[in-house]
Amino acid sequence: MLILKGVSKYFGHLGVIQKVDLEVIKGERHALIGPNGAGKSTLFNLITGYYRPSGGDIYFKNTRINSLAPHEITRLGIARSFQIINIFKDMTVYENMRITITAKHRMSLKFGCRIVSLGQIREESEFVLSRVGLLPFMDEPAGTLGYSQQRALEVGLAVALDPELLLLDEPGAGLSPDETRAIVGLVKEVTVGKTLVIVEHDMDVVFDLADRISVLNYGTIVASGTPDDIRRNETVKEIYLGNVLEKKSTARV
Amino acid sequence: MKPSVKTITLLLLVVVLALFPLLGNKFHTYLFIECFIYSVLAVSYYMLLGHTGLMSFGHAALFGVGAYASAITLIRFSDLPVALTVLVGGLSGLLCGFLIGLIVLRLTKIYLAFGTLALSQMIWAIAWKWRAVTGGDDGLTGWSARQVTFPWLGQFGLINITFLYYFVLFFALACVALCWYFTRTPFGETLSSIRSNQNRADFLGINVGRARLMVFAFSGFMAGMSGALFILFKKAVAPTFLDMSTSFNILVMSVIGGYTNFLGPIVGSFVYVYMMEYLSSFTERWQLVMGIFFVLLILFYPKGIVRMVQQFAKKGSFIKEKRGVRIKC
Amino acid sequence: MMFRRGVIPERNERNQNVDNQLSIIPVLLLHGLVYGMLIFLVASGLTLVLGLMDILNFAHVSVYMVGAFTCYQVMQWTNSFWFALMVAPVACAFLGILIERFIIRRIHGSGHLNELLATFGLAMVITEVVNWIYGSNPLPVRAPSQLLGSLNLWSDVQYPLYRLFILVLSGMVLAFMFYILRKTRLGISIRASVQDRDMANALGTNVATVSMVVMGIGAWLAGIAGVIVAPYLSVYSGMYADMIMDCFAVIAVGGLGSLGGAFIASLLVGQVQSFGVIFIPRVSLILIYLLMVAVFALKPSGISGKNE
Amino acid sequence: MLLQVKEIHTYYDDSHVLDGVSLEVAEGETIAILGRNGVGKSTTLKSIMGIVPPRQGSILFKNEDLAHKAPFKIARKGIGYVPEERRIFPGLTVRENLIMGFKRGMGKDTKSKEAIDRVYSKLPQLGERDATLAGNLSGGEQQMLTLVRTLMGEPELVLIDEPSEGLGPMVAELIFDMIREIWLQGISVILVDRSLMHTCVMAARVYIMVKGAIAFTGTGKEVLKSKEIQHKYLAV
Repeated sequence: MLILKGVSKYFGHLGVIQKVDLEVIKGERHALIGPNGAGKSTLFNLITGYYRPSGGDIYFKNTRINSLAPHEITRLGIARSFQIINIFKDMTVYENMRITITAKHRMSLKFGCRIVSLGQIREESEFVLSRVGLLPFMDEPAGTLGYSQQRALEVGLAVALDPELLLLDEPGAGLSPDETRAIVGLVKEVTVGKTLVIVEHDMDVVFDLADRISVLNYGTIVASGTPDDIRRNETVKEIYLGNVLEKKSTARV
Repeated sequence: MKPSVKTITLLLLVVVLALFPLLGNKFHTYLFIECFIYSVLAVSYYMLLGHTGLMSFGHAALFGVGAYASAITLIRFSDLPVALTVLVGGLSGLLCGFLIGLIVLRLTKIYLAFGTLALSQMIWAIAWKWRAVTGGDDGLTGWSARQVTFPWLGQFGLINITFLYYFVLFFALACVALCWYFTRTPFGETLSSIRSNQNRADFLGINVGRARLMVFAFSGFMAGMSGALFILFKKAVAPTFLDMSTSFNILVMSVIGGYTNFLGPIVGSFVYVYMMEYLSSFTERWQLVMGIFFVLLILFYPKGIVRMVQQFAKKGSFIKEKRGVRIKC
Repeated sequence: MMFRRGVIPERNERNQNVDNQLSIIPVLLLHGLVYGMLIFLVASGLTLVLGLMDILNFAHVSVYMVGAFTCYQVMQWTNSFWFALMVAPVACAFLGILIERFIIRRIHGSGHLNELLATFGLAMVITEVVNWIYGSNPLPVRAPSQLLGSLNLWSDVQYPLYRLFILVLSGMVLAFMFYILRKTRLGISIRASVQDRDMANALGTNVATVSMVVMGIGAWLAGIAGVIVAPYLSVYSGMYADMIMDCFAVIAVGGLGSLGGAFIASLLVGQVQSFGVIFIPRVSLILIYLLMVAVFALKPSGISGKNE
Repeated sequence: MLLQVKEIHTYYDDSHVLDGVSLEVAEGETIAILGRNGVGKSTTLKSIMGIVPPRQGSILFKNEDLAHKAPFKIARKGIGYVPEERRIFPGLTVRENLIMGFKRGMGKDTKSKEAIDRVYSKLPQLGERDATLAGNLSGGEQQMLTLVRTLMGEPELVLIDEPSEGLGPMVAELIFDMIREIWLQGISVILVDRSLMHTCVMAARVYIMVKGAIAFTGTGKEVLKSKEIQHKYLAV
C-alpha cells in the first residue's frame, strides 16, 4: 500500500529524517512511536506532501507521490488528521462536515446549484457526524466545542473522506485517560478494514490499536515489529529509559 | 412554503427602490445611483476579503480597468448598445482579476496585501503614462450625449437621471443577487473554508489555487461592471479611479458596514456615500474626516454596523430564526 | 486626494538637460547609489519593525513624508537647512514612538488584517493632513548655499554637490546605525528580539520597550531621509505613494526582516530607477513593479518567509 | 521554601494540559520532574516562567506570586529558563548570546567581561568559538551555550528542560557535569529530562507526572531502585 524507500529530509544542515525505509501493508494498523523530536510529525508531513523529501521516494499503491501537492495526494486516497486541532473553527460542525463531504465528491468548485439542495451530501454528513457522536452539536460553531469533541471532529473529518490510507497524528493528545479510550474506540470502529498509520505517545493507545509498530529515533527507524517484539527490544528500552552509562570519559565535543 | 420574515422585507425593499425616483426628489435619486454602484463594488470586494479572507489591497485596479475598458469601447464604437459596454467593463475586470490572482497565487496575508497594492499601483502608472490610449492625466470623456434605444420603450439620454437610476438599479440588483447566489453554492462554502482554514482545506483535497483564481476572476467581473456603471454616471474616467485612495475608500465602505458578512458592504456603501455628501458640504477635506473615522472604527469597533444591529436584534431576539431556512448574515 | 506625480517625474523634466550631457555610466551608478541609500534609510525601519513585531507599518513611510514637510516648514521659519536637519528627524522619532505606543501596540495581535487596516488608514490620514496644510502641488526647498553647484569628480565629469552630500550623510548615518546594532548592548537586544522574541523576553529583556526604541530609531532614520530628499526631489504629497512602492520592492526582493537583504535590495532598486529613467523612460515608471512581479512569480515562498 | 507552585491549571486553547499541579523547591535543592512524553513536563516549566501563564493557581517565588507576570519580570526576579529547543540566537555570536543573559546591565561594563572570561576558562570549547555565530555551533555546544547564557543572569532558581535531548552519550555526560556544578554552587534547579541515571542521582526529590497531573512524589533513590515504578510510569 505505502512504501518509503531511503526517504530523508534536511532543514538546512539539520538531518531530521535520514534514509527511512517503511512499508505499510493493506489493511494493517501501523503505529509510529519515538521520543520527542524523533521526526514522527515530519515523516507524516512528508507522506502527505506538506514537505518535499530531500532524498528517496514515497510510493502509494506503487505510484510515486514525492512531488505532488497536498490536495493531489489527498485525492489519491490518503487522509490525515493533525496533532494540533486544525478544523474550521468559525464554522458550524455541520458545515465542517459538509465541506469535507463536498470535497470528497469533488464538488467543491461547483456553482451550478445551491448547496442546501444537495440532499445526498446532507445525508452523508449527518451519517458521519452521528458515527462520531457529534450530531447533537450540528449547529454549534466548531470552535466552541469541548476539546475532546474537537478531537472527535478532527478525526471525523479525516475519516469522512473515506480514504484507503488513514494517517492519524496523536489522536489522544491532550485528552484525559477516559477521553482517550473513547477516541481509541471510535478510531477502531471507524477504521475497520482500512489501512491505518498512527503516531502516538500514549503507550496504552499504541498497544491497544497497532498490529505493527516502528520506533523512530533521531530520524531513523531503529526497530520494527509486533508489539511484543518492541516491548522486549533492548534498544527501544534504552531509548525510553535514557542512556545507562557505565564508563565515564570526558571527550571533546 | 411560508415566506419567512427575511424574504418579505427583501421584496418590500425592492418595490420601494423601484418606486423611489417617482416619489423621492432628484437629489436623493442622484445619490442613490452612486450608492448602487458602490454597493456592487463593495459586494465584489466582500467576495474576496469577507468571504474568502483574501486581503487584496488593490481592488481599485479591477474597478478602474472596467471603467477604462468600457470608456474606450464607448468612444471607439459609438453605435454599440450601452448595456454591452457595461459587460465589456465586466469582462475586462474578470481578465484583470484573473491575471492578478495568477501573479499573487501563492502569497498569503501581509504579502498578498502589499502584492496586490503594488500591482494596482502598476496599473495606475500604466493608465497615467499611456497617454495615447488612456488619455493620461486628463482621462477620457465624450459619451455624455449617448442615447440608449429600447425597441418598445423608446430613446433615453444618459443625462436623464430617472432612466440612469433604473438602468443602474437593474444591473446592481442582478450583480448583488448573483453574488448572493454564489455564496450559497458549494463553491461559496469552499471559499469560506479557505477563509476559515486554508491549510485544512488543502488537506481535504480542495484545489485552493484554482478556487482563488476563480474568486479573483469573479470579483474582478463584478468590480469591472461597477467601474463601467460609474463612468456612465460620472461621464468621465481619470487615473484617480485606480489609485491607492480609491482602494482605501473601498476598505472604508467594507469596514463601516462590517466586512465579515454579506450585508455589511451594502450598508457600508450607502453610509459612505451619504457621509461623503454631507461632510463635503462642511469641508472639502471630507477624505481626512473619513480617514480618521476609519482608523477609530478599526481600533475600537472593527465589526461594523450590521453586526451591531444583529447583536442588538439578538438581545431584542424578535427575529426568530427557523431551523432549515437560516440565512447566515 | 490627488496622486498626480509619477515615480520621479521632476527629475525627468528638470535635469533632463544636465543628464544627457553626462550620460556616462558612472554618473548613473552614483545616481542609483544616492537613491538606493535614501530608500534604505526608510526601508530599514520598516524591515526591523516587520521582523520584530510581524507588522507591515504603512504609516512608517508617512513619517518619511512628514520629515520632508517639517524640513520645509522649519526652512520657512528659520531658513536654516542645518537646523531643520537637527529638528525634523527628532520630531519624526517622537511621531514614530507615539504611533507605536497608541496605535501599533493597541492593535498588535488582533489579527493581520486589523493591523494592516489600522496602519494603512493612519498613512492615509497623515497624507490627507499634509494635503490639507500644504496642498498637493510640489513645494521647492532650497539646498543650503554651501552645497549648491557641482563638483568636478574626474576629467570632465561634473556631479551635483548636494547629491554627494546626501551620499555622505546617509553613509555616516548608516555607519552609526551599524555601530549601534553591532556594538552596543541595545543593538544586541534589538537583534536578539528580532530573532526570537519570546526567548529574549524569558532572558529578562523588556521586548515592549525594545519595540518602542526600534520604532523611534526607524522613524528618526525616515525623518533624515525626508529632510535630505526635500531639496533633491522637492516636497509633494505624492512622495508617500512613490516611496512606499520602492519600500515594497525592497521587502519583496530583500526578503523579510533581514537588514542585510534590505540593504542590497535598496541599492538594486536605486540602480533600476536610475538607469530606467534614462534608458527606457516610457517604461521606467512600471519597472519596479515588473521586478516585484518577477519576484512574486519566481520565489513567492522566498519572500513570504514562513508559508503558513 | 524558595518556590511553591500551588494547584496550577494551564490550557493550550481549550486543551486542559495541567490539571492542578503543585510542587516545591527549597533553597539550594535540586528536584526532577519525570514522565513520558506529552504529560506536561515542559508546560509546567513554561507556566512557572510565564511563557504559558496558568489560568488558575499561584506560583510563589520567595512568597511573591508571579502567576500572571511577564516572562522578563519573572527572569529579573531571579528565575532562569533553559528551553527544550535551546533557542540560542543563531545570528548573534557566542559572546553576544552570553551578553543577552545579563539582566539590565546596559553597555559593556567590566563585571560582564570578567564573567564571560570565567566561563571561557571553564569551557575552552566555547572560548574558541567566541566570535562565531551561534547558528554554526554543534548540538552539544549550543546546549552548553544556552545553559551558560541563562547562568549569566545569576539566577537563584534554574528551570532546565530536556538538556540531554538529541545529544550523544559523551556530550550528555558533559552537560550533566555542568548541571551538577550549578547545583554545587547552591543554585536551586528544576530538572526535566528522560535519562533516569543522571536526574535521580542529583535530585533530592522527584515528581513523576502522568497526563497533566503529578502521580508520584519520592526520592531519586526510590525511583532508581524500583523497577515497578519505572515500568508503570516511564518505560515503553
